[in-house]
Amino acid sequence: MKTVFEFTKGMTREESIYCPGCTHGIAHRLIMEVLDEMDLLGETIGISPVGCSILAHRYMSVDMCEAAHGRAPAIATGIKRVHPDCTLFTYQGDGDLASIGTGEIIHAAHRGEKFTTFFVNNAIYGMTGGQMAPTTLVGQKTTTTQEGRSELLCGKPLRMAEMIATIEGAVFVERVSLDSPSSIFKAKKVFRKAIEIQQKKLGFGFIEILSTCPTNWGLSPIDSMEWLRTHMIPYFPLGNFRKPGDREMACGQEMGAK
Amino acid sequence: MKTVFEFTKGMTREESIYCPGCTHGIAHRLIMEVLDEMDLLGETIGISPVGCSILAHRYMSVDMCEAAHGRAPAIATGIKRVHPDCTLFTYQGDGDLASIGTGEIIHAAHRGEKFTTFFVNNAIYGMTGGQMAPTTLVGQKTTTTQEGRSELLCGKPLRMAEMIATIEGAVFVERVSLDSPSSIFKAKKVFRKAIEIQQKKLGFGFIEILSTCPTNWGLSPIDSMEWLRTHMIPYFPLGNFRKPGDREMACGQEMGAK
Amino acid sequence: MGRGLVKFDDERCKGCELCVSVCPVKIIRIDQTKINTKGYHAAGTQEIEKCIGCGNCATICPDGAISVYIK
Amino acid sequence: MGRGLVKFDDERCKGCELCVSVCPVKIIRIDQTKINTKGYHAAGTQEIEKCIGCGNCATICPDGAISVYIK
Amino acid sequence: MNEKVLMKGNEAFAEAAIRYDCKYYFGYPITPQNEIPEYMSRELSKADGVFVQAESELAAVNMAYGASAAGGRVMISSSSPGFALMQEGMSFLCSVEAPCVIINVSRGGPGIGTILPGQADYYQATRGGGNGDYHLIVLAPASIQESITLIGKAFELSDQYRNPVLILVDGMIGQMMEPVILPDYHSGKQIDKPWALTGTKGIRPPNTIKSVYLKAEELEAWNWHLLEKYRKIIDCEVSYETRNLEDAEIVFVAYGTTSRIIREAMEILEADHIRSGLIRPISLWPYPYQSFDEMSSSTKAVLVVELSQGQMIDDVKIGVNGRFPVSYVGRFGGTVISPEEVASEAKRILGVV
Amino acid sequence: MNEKVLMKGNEAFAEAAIRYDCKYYFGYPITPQNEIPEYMSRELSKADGVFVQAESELAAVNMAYGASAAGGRVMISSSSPGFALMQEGMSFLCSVEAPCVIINVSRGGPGIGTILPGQADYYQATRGGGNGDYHLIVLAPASIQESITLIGKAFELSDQYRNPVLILVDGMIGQMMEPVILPDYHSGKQIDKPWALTGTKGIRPPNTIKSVYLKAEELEAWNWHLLEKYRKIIDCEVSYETRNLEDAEIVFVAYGTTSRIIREAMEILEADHIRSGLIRPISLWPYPYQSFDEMSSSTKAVLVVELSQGQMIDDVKIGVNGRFPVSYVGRFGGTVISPEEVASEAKRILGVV
Amino acid sequence: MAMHKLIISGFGGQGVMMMGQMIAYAGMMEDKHVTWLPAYGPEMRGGTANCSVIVSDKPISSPIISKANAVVAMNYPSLLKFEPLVIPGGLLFANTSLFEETHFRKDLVIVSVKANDIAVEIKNDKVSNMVMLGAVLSGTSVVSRESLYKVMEKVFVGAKAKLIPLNKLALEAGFEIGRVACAENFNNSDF
Amino acid sequence: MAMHKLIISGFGGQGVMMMGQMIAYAGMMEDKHVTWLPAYGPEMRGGTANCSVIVSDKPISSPIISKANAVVAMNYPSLLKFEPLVIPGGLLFANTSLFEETHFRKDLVIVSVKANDIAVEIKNDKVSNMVMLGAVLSGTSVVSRESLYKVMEKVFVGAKAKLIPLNKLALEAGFEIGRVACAENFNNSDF
Ligand SMILES: Cc1ncc(C[n+]2csc(CCOP(=O)(O)OP(=O)(O)O)c2C)c(N)n1
Ligand SMILES: Cc1ncc(C[n+]2csc(CCOP(=O)(O)OP(=O)(O)O)c2C)c(N)n1
Ligand code: SF4
Ligand code: SF4
Ligand code: SF4
Ligand code: SF4
Ligand code: SF4
Ligand code: SF4
Ligand SMILES: [Mg+2]
Ligand SMILES: [Mg+2]
Repeated sequence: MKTVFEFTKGMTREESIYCPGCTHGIAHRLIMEVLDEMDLLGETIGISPVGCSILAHRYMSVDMCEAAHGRAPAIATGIKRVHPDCTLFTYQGDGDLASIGTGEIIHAAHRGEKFTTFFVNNAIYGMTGGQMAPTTLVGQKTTTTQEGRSELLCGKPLRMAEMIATIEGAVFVERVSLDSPSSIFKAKKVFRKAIEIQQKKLGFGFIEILSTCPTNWGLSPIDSMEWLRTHMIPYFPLGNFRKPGDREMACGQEMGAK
Repeated sequence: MKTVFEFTKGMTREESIYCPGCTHGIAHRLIMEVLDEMDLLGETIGISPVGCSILAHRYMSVDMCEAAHGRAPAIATGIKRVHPDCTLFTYQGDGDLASIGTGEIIHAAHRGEKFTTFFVNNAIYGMTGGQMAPTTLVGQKTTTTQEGRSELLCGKPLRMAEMIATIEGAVFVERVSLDSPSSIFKAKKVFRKAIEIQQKKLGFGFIEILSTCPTNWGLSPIDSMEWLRTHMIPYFPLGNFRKPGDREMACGQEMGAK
Repeated sequence: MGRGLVKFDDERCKGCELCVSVCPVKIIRIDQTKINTKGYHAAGTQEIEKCIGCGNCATICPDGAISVYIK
Repeated sequence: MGRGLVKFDDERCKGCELCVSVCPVKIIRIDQTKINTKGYHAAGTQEIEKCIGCGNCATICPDGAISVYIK
Repeated sequence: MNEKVLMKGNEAFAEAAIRYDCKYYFGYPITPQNEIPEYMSRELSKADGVFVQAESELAAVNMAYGASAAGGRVMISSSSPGFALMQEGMSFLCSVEAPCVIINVSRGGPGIGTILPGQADYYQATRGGGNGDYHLIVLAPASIQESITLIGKAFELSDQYRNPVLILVDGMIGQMMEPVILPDYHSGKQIDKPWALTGTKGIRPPNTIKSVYLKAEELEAWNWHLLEKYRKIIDCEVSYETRNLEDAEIVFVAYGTTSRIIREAMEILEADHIRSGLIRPISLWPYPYQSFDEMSSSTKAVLVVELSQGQMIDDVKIGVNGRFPVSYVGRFGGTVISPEEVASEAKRILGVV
Repeated sequence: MNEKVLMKGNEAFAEAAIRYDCKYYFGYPITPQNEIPEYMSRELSKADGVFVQAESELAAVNMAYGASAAGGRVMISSSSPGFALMQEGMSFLCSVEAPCVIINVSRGGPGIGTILPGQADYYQATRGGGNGDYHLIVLAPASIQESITLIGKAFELSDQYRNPVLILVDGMIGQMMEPVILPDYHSGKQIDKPWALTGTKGIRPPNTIKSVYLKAEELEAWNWHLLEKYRKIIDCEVSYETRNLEDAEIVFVAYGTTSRIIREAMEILEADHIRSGLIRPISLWPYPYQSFDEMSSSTKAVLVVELSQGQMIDDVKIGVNGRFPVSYVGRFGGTVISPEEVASEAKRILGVV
Repeated sequence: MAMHKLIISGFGGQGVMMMGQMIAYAGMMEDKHVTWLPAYGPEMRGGTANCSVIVSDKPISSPIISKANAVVAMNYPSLLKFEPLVIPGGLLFANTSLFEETHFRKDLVIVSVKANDIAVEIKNDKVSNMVMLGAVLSGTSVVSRESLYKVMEKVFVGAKAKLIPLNKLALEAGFEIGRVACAENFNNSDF
Repeated sequence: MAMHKLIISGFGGQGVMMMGQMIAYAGMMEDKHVTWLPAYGPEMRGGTANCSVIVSDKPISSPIISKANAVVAMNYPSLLKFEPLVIPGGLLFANTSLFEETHFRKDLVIVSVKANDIAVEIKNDKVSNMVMLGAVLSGTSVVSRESLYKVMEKVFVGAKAKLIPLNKLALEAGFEIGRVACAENFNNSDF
């Protein structure tokens, strides 16, 4: 009998408090599968954010610490100085990373910190009950945009991957999605690549993971996956935005020429 | 007798405490000239930063307030809500805007705030005595990079204009320089355009102004201008990065296609 | 195509139905009669003999409730 | 080209020499003999009749110490 | 008078602010106060106001500063760690004399802690973590109704003294529903703000709002100005409630949520023929030190009850000034003390077991 | 013993830290402490350490947390408003028990204020602006030499109690040069940190460093653990210096810079045959309340001298507990009080004019 | 005694918050002191919801309930969580549409209500909460049926007004069940 | 009295900080209590620099000088700023290479030193600060010449050691000027 799929030993057996169908569980598992397959569990340190995944350390079977809201990249910076050879990741939501923690993530990229950030973009503040995030789509209803996000009042959503890709120190930037088994397979490959690049100490790695929040979107898990495909992906295009060896400054120079 | 140049009444007659040859004085004057010529002095509110230009309000003859270090864009956001029709600007250094105030500037752009930011990039922390800024060039000596900024330890400098230009709400983004009379003329035109765009309430306007800090660079004012030309401009290319009417998302979409 | 074997851990299942939606042979159902201690109706297979062992269900399960084998 | 007239406000001048460096007809010098109350040697013109009134000097002066007119 | 309505604390705070003519609200989500920004995002624009969701608490407090500097009536709110991030802002607001009302719906700490109720932000509120000499006016209501009243007062004091005013409540008051009577619309007293940034319109010299003073003498003079203001506030704005001080054997000192629990504890003691009294500070700064002068010679002990490890006890000791023994009982970390626990601690102290 | 050297305060702090085996420093520029990061940027790598210039004070304190969580010996430094921005971080560090040494080279406030010396960060240091119940150990040296000693002690206490330790000095001590004797290299005592994040190496279960406690009971239990630690620190780590308490008519209470000025004031008074004494708290938390028990019946008054509007006076009142009249004199906003001013205030209080 | 302490719990979407609020609202209309407190906390993740309601003749100190006179469990996880909080001799309202009537504590008065089944009978699954509410009213007399009808008129306004008859029907059905269940072994007036 | 309070001021680049530090260093070597405090503050903008030095037999309370025994003004703006701080009868060392010897306070002992001119004579403009330092030593005897030479040997090490003779020369020159200037109207020993 061949094993097609067994729950990775990178995860504890602790049952999660996530809502039914929440993709945080998938993202967690993929990271830990990759680390397990690369035999890095014993070398890994992770940081859970303030957000629904605040208890990620309960589920992931590696050394971990909690971060104050938004500060995980600064904490990672400190950890990497002490253990330059460890495998280090932050796991952050869109409120945590793209709002309160903007400065920390930009400057981790700026310094070319040698760790990997898994950025879970579910277009909403999950933990606090569904407020607008910087990645909330125009028209999307949240508890602080009850008529739908207005471009006039709140602007258009931030595309973090694109922004981070303008920073020299961010050597690997890619956006993936978790909406289907095939997307999940692709995502896992990207995760693996990011960890490999970290091992080579080339610079900062950033993976934006399009995710769902069935509870605060007010949709069933299945409908949430569909909404992700039909609404999020068109605005947040999947793909690689930066990889080692890309011409310096993919974006700016070109525009500077105008 | 025709007047070619007289000191604008947009400036007070207060003598500045800037070091000899510091371009802050030029930047101040240009802004106030534009506002004066557009007859906006009575409608304008400005915000001085924490940095050498902390006393900008002493020199500029308009209503102004001080900001805590880095927070000017948030303050401007508050002011604009109370006076949506005023002409509003922040004036910020590279430590203020590109380091501690990263979150505030990114999110002012994200919301598409209807004010104008003058970003004085002199590649150093002037006021505190010459520490490395996020825009300090690789190899540049500062009091915290006494052997010159190391790419390995500190990354490559942040290009703020390029980064801000990836944000939808930033409808006008341009980089200018103050190194010569002709650059100064060009800069002034750009300042004017930015204020006009603000008046049309199209979104956030961002002008990066390449500047000097003779004192902390350890160069004469004249040599500083030369250094700006030969070292800064090659890394921080001048030009427009975003203007109203540009295709949505100048940078990201293209890359997303990869 | 081989013959798949799928095991569900009822206690971990939250009845989200994501596995249901991705099974190419549509053999997964939520069992409305079973209820686990967390209060959820758990997923399970009908006609397991149709399973092709593709692993889709386990891949998308957010709660690690599924294991897949090929006999 | 018209004939320029340049006025320096000695008290505002900080002797930075930027004006010196941009005058196309090279008529601006720092006067090492004068010293203002801030302790700086102030700039001034020699051979003012050569001034073309281009305004370069005033444009680059960070301290608003220069006015330029054309007669 | 308006009709009694059943409202959630947080929503009542928001609605009260609107009725007291708050026009600008800036906030960042944090439990247990999210209903405030949510309510404001929905209702403030209907009252001609503006809601902005800030990118962080730092941004929120600085947006508030901007709107205040521009002459607007502003409120912000947060919960414990979010308020911690505003400490530089608090010092700054005080230094530039920017009026502003802040609500801290506090939780159990330290660090991230829990979102359940706590009173361990007393130091944070009354001593602050900003730099330099400054004071927030701090008001601590014990019910939703009182919160409404104090929010109105907060806007008034804030404008009058040009100083931020903090309303310190906890998650319990923020989350619960109680029947309340709301004030009328436009209940807010307005005053002129000639110092505000409006643009000169060419008719007055520029207004400058500044915090930096390069010369020590200037800064000291400015500090004297502030100190005189603080002294005036101390003279005029102390507020507190007392019960049964005349013949109490033991006097409880408690504010907010805890003071409600004390009332039940007092009943338990009364049933056991033990006379107890209560001092309930309403203004935490300025602190009602003088309330302790009202204590009688029948009193044998003072018992401070807090949902913290004992923070207000400092002020109680200063107020009591050695005249009575002072002790403390409390629970913390999101747990709420019961009236029974309080009563039995009182009995222990009095030696009646 | 090493040779006497002439060193600037800030540089001596940095060099001392290196010699006590500090290996990680994170900082953001702010006057009057810039020589610390500058020195560290130059010298720390030579001692096998790492310097990182953080993008902000928020980032700095969180980098420190990361390095500390990873088992490193860490120092950060800032000045008043920069430290205000670290308040959330301080509460967090205490909640997760992360050792760390922080230096606040304080300035005149509030707000941006001035970079000249001030002692108005006493509340900020001892009461904090973070949320919840937590305490920093706070040490206040009065000279560069004492700073060096206390930095060494700070690292030890910090590791021993797993708690941040704050060194509170002001711009004067940070900027001046005085002759000092430095400790030897590797003077830092090291202890095991089995709790640190290192990667499990497959040989132990994962370590978790956490601040959040979803359940009130868990958080309360954790708070009890912390409270017991704080009580132990209060029992063991109080430190202070006294002078002439036996026969002083007036007792000064002052720390840091101000205590130096008092010594001169005491000489002036002595010349006028007025006996004065001094209590100089060295640990500001835990506060040396017991020092006031050493006062004698000859004492008529206690005079607190601060470069603030009077902040430590709270603790003095708590310590004195009504036994003597307590008053305050001070200057603030960057001005430094003179010995003459202190002496004449003392005379005024004693009624000798 | 004149202090009712109720915990009402179930899945999100079952209308448990609404039940609690209606009781509190009715209490207010009867000029009683009332408090309502939602469970707020991370336990919201996972979709369970609950609230605590106190209705009393005298001012209420804390709205937090550590010992409840009655608990309503609209689903099984709620039963597990809140049954232990009922005082001995207190009431347990169990929605036995969703779980078996087994293993209940022996020292409680059990009111078993097949709320969903009854709601379906009335032709609307959505009103299962009203069925249960009816049972709670007759079981505890925390507030009167009349007050609750008044509340309905305040709550269901505009387009929703047409829902009143349906809701009344549901409430009546539940009330009857509660009455019967409590009749023998429980005396309302001393609760 | 045994407490010397000096303020030394000039342009950045004139070596005024160094002058102050050398005095403090020499004081330390004489086992005196010493403090040195740079002007730190926004007044740094504009290129002026100054420091305060105290050398004393007993512990020094505050290094801040509000009343100076002596002020060194290496340029004109410094003169304007610090002349007012000298105590009546105190010393003013004025670098009259850079400004005219007019308008000085009448109640001070003026030591006029053309420091730059003399330095140029010694063939190195850079040592104008050493010239002035020499004058200060003879004018105030704050520390001995011998101590200062020892300091030089500690400070100018390695490649810089070859600068010692030049600096000594400059110091001597200044010392002589100070001696002459102070000879008649000033008694060092009671300063
Ligand atoms: C300083 C601070 N501000 C605010 C909060 C409240 N808070 C907790 S989680 C969160 C955001 C959660 O959203 P996101 O980061 O998108 O994560 P998600 O829950 O969606 O996975 C916020 C604002 C906090 N804990 N600390
Ligand atoms: C919270 C806080 N952190 C740090 C400082 C110290 N500080 C003052 S100005 C400044 C940076 C100045 O650099 P920049 O913004 O580039 O302006 P410049 O002086 O170069 O014009 C810093 C870090 C401060 N005042 N407040
Ligand atoms: S609230 Fe949203 S993000 Fe959080 S656990 Fe539930 S579904 Fe997931
Ligand atoms: S330090 Fe630099 S930026 Fe500041 S005033 Fe001087 S030259 Fe200008
Ligand atoms: S392994 Fe594939 S075929 Fe078998 S149950 Fe799962 S999804 Fe269906
Ligand atoms: S995906 Fe997993 S949790 Fe969801 S229903 Fe299927 S087995 Fe259950
Ligand atoms: S106006 Fe032109 S020509 Fe005349 S002095 Fe100035 S720079 Fe020279
Ligand atoms: S540019 Fe202005 S300040 Fe500089 S030397 Fe010329 S006149 Fe003087
Ligand atoms: Mg999110
Ligand atoms: Mg700069």
